[in-house]
Amino acid sequence: MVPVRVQEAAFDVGAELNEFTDRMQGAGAVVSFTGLTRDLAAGDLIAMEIEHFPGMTEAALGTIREEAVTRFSLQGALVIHRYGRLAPGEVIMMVATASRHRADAFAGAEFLMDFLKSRAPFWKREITASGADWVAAKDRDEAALNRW
Amino acid sequence: MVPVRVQEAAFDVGAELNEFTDRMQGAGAVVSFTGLTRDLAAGDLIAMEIEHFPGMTEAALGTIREEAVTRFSLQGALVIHRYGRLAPGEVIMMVATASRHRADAFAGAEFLMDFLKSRAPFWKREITASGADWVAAKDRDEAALNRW
Amino acid sequence: MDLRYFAWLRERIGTGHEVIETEAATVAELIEELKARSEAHAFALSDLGAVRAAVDQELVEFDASLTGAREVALFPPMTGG
Amino acid sequence: MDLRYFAWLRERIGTGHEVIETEAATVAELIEELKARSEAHAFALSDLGAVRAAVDQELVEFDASLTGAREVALFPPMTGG
Repeated sequence: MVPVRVQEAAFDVGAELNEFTDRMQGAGAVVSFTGLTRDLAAGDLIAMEIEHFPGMTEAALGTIREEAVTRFSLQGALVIHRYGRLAPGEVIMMVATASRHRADAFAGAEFLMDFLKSRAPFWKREITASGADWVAAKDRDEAALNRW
Repeated sequence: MVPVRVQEAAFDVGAELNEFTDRMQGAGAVVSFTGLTRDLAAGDLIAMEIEHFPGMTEAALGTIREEAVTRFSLQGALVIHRYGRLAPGEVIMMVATASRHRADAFAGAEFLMDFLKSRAPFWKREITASGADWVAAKDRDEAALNRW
Repeated sequence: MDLRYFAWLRERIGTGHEVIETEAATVAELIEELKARSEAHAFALSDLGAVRAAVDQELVEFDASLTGAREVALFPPMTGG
Repeated sequence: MDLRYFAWLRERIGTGHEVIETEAATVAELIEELKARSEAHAFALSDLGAVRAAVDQELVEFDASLTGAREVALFPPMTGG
């Protein structure tokens, strides 16, 4: 199974998590994170559009994943991220990590998310009844990198 | 769906996670943790037996869950924990949390795990070729509570 | 009063459940009484650093009062998750 | 040199891809050249605090050298996850 996937198609988080876990022989802890399109502003989100930089996206995610695996002695790590047009409540992306002890699996997943958020070339745009707006990067997302 | 379950039967982590996520309308972040029986010592684990205190277990998990939901403004939290005899590699338990932002979902899941580990009445015994031994509580598990 | 034991405490005492009459005012007093009850009890309860207690299914410290208590459970540190 | 733009930078410049001749030694120099190219470029690149750059698909700072570079991408801060 390819541990980094960038795709337009929807995917089944539960099935991916089960398949990942089945392959992690000897791991005691598996952590997953799922990102969903929220109805962000005034409850009027029509769709979320995600643009990315084909080629660089896969490379950046691969690098971040390798760094997480090394740094937290993970037995495995999985990243799946979608692009294109998503409806409210749809799954945008997931990560999963496996390790012997729970602290590493949690830290590995948080590390992956923090770096993916500000270092992988994805840009989100919200389509609402009143128009389309690019999602602004948050200072706290950049600040989150400083803890690692 | 009952948010705290203590059961002998195996369960499907992926299916539970999907069902949980489907019910979390408006959440942007879902975190899951899965605990598996590792082959702990010299690779000779035959089985893991989990004893618990029926009645108190459900109450303790319920209290820990409520505390996590309140403390991290979670939109939902799920705890499933098995007891009885488990083979190596089997799922022991899972938690899942949902929140608007990822930091709360991660913190909520870690909080649940830390308290569940040392405050819910479960006791593990490893059955190996050389006999049966109760798993000793780890100082670091008790220490993990101090960060909250 | 109903007493419940779990894990190696249960194994060392030789039963998971017994009913006793006691005037103990606290968990600590109850444990002292139990240690006098048999060699098995004394052995099981010899290292109190490795013993935890619940009164009516709530975790408590050893100085917890037994006033109104119906059940006391004694067990090793928990190892769930 | 291949230039790629993404998100609102792409929208403001009006294209996601252009090919230019340049002698710029660094990303910063290239950006200054681009700002002189059209009003749309100048507007898109007016707030450099909101611009990020990748050279040959690797994130870099603005002082990064363009020696040997084949492609430069400019885009807003990323918002994945």
